[in-house]
Amino acid sequence: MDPLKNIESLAYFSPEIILVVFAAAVIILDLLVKNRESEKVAYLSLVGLGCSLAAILITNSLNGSKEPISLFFGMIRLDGFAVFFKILLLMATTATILFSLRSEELDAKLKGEYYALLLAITFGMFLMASSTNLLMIFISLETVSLTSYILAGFLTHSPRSSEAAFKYITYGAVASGTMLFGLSMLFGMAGTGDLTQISSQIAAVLASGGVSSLGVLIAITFVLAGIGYKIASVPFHMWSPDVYEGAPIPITAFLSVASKAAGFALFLRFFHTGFGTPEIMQSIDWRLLLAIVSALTMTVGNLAALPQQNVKRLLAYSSIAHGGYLLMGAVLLTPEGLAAILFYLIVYLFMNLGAFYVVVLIANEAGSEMIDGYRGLATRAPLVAGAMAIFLFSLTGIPPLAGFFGKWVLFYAVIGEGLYWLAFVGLLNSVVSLYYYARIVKAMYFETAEDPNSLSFSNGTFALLSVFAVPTIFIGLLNIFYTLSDKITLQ
Amino acid sequence: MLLSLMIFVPLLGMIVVLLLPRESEELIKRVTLAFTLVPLVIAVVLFVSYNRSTVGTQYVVNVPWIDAFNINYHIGIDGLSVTLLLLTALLGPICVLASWRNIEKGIKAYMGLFLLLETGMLGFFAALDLFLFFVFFELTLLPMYFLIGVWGGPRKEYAAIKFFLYTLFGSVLMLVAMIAVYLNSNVINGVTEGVRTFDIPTLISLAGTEGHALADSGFQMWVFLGFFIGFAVKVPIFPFHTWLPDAHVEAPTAISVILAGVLLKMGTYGIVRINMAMFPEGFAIFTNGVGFWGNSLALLGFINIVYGSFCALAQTDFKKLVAYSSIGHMGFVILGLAAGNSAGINGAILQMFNHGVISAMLFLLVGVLYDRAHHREINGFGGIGNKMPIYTGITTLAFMASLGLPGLSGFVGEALSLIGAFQEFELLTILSTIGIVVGAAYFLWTLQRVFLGTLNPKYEDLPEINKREILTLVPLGILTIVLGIWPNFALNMFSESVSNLVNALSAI
Amino acid sequence: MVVPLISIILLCPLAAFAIFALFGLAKRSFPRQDYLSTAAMLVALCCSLLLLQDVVSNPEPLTIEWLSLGDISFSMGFYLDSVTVIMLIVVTLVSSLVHIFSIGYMHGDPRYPRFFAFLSLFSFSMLFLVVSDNLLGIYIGWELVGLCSYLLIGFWFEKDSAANACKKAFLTTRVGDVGMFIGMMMLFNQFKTLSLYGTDGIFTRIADPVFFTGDTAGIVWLSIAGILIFCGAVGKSAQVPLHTWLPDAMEGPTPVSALIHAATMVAAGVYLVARMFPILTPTSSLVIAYVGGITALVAATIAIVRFDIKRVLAYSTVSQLGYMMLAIGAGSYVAGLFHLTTHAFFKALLFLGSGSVIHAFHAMHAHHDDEHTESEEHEHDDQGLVHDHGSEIPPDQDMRNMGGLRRKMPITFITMLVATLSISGVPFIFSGFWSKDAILGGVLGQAMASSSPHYYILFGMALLAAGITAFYMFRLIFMTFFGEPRNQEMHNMAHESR
Amino acid sequence: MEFTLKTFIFYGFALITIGSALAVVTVRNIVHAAFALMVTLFGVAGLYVFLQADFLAATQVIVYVGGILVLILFGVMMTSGRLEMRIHIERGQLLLGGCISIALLMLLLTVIANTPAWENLTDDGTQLAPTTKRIGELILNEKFLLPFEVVSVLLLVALIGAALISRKEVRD
Amino acid sequence: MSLQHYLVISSILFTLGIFAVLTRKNAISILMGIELILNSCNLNFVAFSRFVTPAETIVGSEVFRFDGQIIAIFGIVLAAAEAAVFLAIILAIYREFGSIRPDEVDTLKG
Repeated sequence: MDPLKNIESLAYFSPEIILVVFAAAVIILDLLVKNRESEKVAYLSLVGLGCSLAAILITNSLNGSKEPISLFFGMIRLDGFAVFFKILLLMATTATILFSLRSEELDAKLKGEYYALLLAITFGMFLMASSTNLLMIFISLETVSLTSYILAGFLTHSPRSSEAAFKYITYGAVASGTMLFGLSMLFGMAGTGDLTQISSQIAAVLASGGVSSLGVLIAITFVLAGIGYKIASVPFHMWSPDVYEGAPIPITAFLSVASKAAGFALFLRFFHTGFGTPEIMQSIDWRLLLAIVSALTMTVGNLAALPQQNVKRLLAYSSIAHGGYLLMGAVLLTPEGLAAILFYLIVYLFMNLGAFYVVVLIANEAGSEMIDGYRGLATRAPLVAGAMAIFLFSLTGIPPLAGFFGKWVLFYAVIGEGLYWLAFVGLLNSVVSLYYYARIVKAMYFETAEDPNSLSFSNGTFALLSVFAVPTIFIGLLNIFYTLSDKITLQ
Repeated sequence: MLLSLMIFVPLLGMIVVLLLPRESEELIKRVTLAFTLVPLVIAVVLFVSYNRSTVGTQYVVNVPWIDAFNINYHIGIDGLSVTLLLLTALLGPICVLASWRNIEKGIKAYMGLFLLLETGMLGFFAALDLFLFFVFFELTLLPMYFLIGVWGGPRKEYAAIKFFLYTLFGSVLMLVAMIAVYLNSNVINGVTEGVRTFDIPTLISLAGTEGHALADSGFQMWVFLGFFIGFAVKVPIFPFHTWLPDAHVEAPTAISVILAGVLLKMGTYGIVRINMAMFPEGFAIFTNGVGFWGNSLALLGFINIVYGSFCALAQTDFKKLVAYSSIGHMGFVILGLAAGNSAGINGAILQMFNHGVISAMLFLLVGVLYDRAHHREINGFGGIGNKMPIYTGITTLAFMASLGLPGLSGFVGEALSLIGAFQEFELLTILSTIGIVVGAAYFLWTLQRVFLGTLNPKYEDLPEINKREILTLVPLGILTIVLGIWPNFALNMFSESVSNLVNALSAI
Repeated sequence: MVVPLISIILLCPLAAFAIFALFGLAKRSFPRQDYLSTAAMLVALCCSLLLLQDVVSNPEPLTIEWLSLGDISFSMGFYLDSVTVIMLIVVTLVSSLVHIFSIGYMHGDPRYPRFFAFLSLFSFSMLFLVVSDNLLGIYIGWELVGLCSYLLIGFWFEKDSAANACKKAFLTTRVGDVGMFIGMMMLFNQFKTLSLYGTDGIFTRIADPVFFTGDTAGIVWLSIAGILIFCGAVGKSAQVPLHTWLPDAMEGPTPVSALIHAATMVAAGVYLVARMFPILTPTSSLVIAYVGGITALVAATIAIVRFDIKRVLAYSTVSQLGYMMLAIGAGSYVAGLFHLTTHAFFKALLFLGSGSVIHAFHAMHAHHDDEHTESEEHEHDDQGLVHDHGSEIPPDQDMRNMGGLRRKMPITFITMLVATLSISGVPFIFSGFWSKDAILGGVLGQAMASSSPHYYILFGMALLAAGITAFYMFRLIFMTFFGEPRNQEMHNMAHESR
Repeated sequence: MEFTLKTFIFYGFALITIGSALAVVTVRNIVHAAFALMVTLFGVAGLYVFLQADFLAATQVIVYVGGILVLILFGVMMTSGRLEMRIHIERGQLLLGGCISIALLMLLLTVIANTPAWENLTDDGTQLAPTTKRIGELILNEKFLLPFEVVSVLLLVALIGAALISRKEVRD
Repeated sequence: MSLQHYLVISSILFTLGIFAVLTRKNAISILMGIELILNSCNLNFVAFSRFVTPAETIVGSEVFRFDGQIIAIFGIVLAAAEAAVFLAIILAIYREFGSIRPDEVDTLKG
């Protein structure tokens, strides 16, 4: 189908429009309500997210043929892949807003701007998941990045939040600049910015000898700097521990899940649609490069996580490692690999957000982000400790928790392509990761607290906790989530 | 249906226990006991009603689970699994009874985790789908980790994480091998056709099909290794054994019982069920192949026997001694399995069951002593035979069974394993008999140091073993004697399945 | 009649033990365990005597399948020939006597019922060993008697020496047993069965000339298997080099020494080798004969220099067992078994007699033990009692404390003298002469027949050992019963057993 | 290539651009660096003119020189307490950075040299039409409407964010 | 004045930008380096637009080559936005730490 023109596209663009409208509405409402009632703003933004979800479902059903549609002259594309990520991102944002409502660290700061920024960044991520044009890719990435910088530095009275923002933007700006340079090179080689055409164009010039494979590889590497930065892959991961540690916990959770998911959406679309064709693969096998990056990413993430004392920082490294696992799937270019990534992202969403939620709760109640602060949690707050243990073991990949099934589909896909070495590295990393996750469990269960008073939480807290914990237990055991990804392809 | 009920009743029990109020400890214990008795009853029913004359699996349930990977909830029992199910189900209530008084904190969580553990173990022995098999295999890890880590001894954290890491390392290799098997399960003569499968019986028959990718001996060798290392950690086979003494020493009594009684058997069961049945070519490479690796499996068995026995001899911690003796005794299992003939395999399986019973007794006995004296230093006792005659009597029975005294069950398994192994590896088997002598040495020495000689004045008032403790020991003691006198009682459960296996192995 | 009789013989002692064990679990004991066990033994004795009339020359074994594993199976069964029945009678008779003796001897011991239970278990195991028709059954009985020996030697386990001795006994015999087990495995590997008799039995097949058609390799492994099986006997029958446990085993109560370590268990080794005679090749026979000869000589020489009355008897036992082995090694296994039977009686007699002597001194011993601790440095304490600290001989067993007892204990004296004359082989009226003569004759005959120098050497060793035997036995008699009392106080208190 | 006035001017612009950029990264005084940057930006604008991108050249001057550079100068003044605003440079880091940069440059030049598709594309002197109107159409009505709208959101976010972060917090 | 001239210039600018980021110990200098990088990218785009992309012809002889140019326009806008946020963060940093040297703003460590 030909790309739709601007006005025709608007209907399919409604989820994004709703987000922007609500972002504006949130800002306006913020001016109207008193400081005490700032929760209303949060609820409004939740409504916005809900409307957006409804719009996604409606537009999806509007498109009866389920064929991918190109919108706005091919700037973005609406397909199952994009829809999947949009829903995933909406869930992550919803969770983040709920976390923020309960986070004492953000309490004084909860202004309309905060929620507006969250809506805006979701908007940017939607675009990341659906961009099919080099310019759109860059703009959406920048939208997300800029908003992330602001959110990371949102606690202006906290030095470490500012520091996080500073490091984030320093690394981020260089990375995006590098990426833009790479994009310009690709643009110069292909003569077009349209991702769908780039593939055939580059293949043509490669075949005619107009471009050396080295040149394409360098360009890809430059682009990878930007995307790799977003998904925190080695060697563009340096920012992430500092930023994760410094940023407010809900934002850390958001960055580690949503930002990473959006990054992977972009990554997959860019590499699969743009450079995954057999013609290109013939001359440039960038997969080996990525496989090595993937192996390094998980190894570095896991090894660096081992000695950490700060749970937030530990989870930051853990999320680097998980990025590495996900990259394995991205290397493959097979439907199995794609399905594995999608499934893993669902699982990762629940278990990682759940873990961060517990971090929020403990930071609120026990006032500590350090592992020592988790001592004796099993007796002080048995349910929270139990949920945390579930999340952590799921992150490790222990059956019957969902994390295991996520890893299972990933390794299955990897081995299916014959990359035994990569699977081995990944699996050994899982074993290593057990050690540091278990340290938190050890503190919670095997050690006794200095302050034996039990912590009390509201029923809402437990409800939200179970929203994450229950899927973490059951997703893998149910049939439906495996078949879900059958419908989503990138070709 | 009966089988599924048996597997999931403990899980249901866990939920029930978790819903009970934390304060009503007696109620929790009773409920747990009830929920562990149900599987026992079912296991006995299965054991009795199992048709011993046929080879195939019985009580089969096969329903789709994860369609995307053609994973089924496929369970069923053959003679081997029903025997181990009985063992597991028997140890369940015994362990609950053994935990009755000496678990001081968090009884609710303890019992809940224990029930979860039992589901994992029962499911493992009944699973006939490779994926399900793996999931159940791993399902035992989590509860075990907590049970050791929370209720363990002074170095519990270290022991728990070591146990966890070792086993996880092994299962990771297993996972790779499992995926490889799955991926090759629809490749015949280089052509991919049909759907892939995890179904163990199907895979076994495919692996015997000429030209099938699974039947390729090079492939089988690697896959065999993957699975083998996974199971070897669990057994544990030297050099993957170092987690075991730590775990045993730190774990509470009942958990040691489960660990030695059932968890170690999971490793050897896996070797029989997967490695030998599915990869006979690979098995042949490591048992009667050529070159350096030719006899490696038997060699490992031998090392286990001798190393375990000598280490046990050097221990002064009662529990550690029993733990090392476990390593030694599992060596006989490996040796018997490596023989690959009917005497060897039957002996090995019988030894699995017997060791389950006997080591359970030993750990219970250690626990009884520890509860009274609060230490386990062998040299710190002496002469208590006079104070605790019944305890001494039962201990002597257990020791004698463990050191392979004829007339008690330990002998039959050991002897059959050795007789089988001798037909294949004469020298190694002869050398392995060192283990018998050393086994007698450390047990007798322990008996002497703890029970004989003059009474250590510290233990003037040592109370005799109580009724509840006797109740936990008597069923095991009876089994030890009955199986020693009439081993066919267990052997004819699985001898048909084994001869089937032997035929398959000898066809290579 | 055979099956019920054998069943009764086996079950009676077993039941006696089982009753003890069941009561034990309930933390009490059967009211009269002593009478129960003794009665069980007497019943077994009567049944054994009844069996005498059922013995046929070449009987079929009575078997049931014990284990079947597809291609292989193990059976359990009984085999009754004259040898078996003789052994049955010996065992039950000696055992009954020991039971009766123990009722008085062990009276007042805190673990009195347990003693009888263990005796019953021992008797059962021994009988099981004797009647089994296959190696596996023999091995099972074999190990069980080892266990009972362990339990009985360590009966007074509060004594560290007893605790050490029982462990030593079990371990040492275990070493031999492992050898036997390997031998069994070798035989199983060849014959795919462990049954000895019957159409598929090892003996039947080995007698088949087809089996050894010029196959020297076959002979070699059979020799090795024979020697390995003999290893078991080396352990149990205390042959050199595994003989060290037997003297230590005298730490057990004297009835135990009489029953197990003189009459029955140690003889089991001889019985085993005699049973396995058909598979012995010339090479293995020679090895057996040498081990037996060396044992006979070495043990006899050691016995000369001992002062502990029970140890002298123990070394004497070892020496006599060596004799029996020598006989079997020389091919005259009938002579060996004959000597076994005679030895069982006269050695039991000697042990019980010595027990009587020791019992007579026992009260003294208890009295002295209290003071003993304060004066450990002295060779002779103030009352002139010899305390040999080096070898830790209990004073009531030290012959240096005895002497002149023939007037005090005439009955004991006469019975022991008779037994001594018998063991020394005084011609014509004593059983020991006939059996020893048969052995010496057998060895000489073998030497002439095979014309190999080995058997001449062995014959010489046997003669020498016989001489030494007479010497140390009379030394024992003279030190104990003749001369002047070396310790007047103890002498005064001595009396006949009641 | 003919050495005409046009080429002379081109090389002049190129040299000014590169030279001033070099100054930006080497000068020790931050204000000097800022002014050097201004020169660079002008130089790039000049190059845009050579590429016949008239609207872009104007934008470059207005946005960069008029906006960003002023912003940077504000930043300099607000953060540097003293007039002597020296930039600290470590020798080791300088060396390392230099090596990396030179390697990078070599890599890029290799790529440029090894890309035949980019060779021999000289300015044919075709006079292109003025671009402003067409750019307006493209951005506001045609292909680039979506990016334009998205960028407006982005600018809004940047506006809010910058205000939020830089404002003085009243601590309570 | 071939394409390669422009490419070489932009490559040098890019490299100098990277060099500044790597060596300068002042947040604002780093920002300047980033601006250099972005300028080099824009120059690339415009140059490619001029030489490589196919021309679109509207109404007779008027010839336009646009895509790259418009990307460059957006590039400039994004650079401006980024600079604004960057400077805002620099101000915040200066307020909290009294310094804008990256090596002094480094309290978060593993």
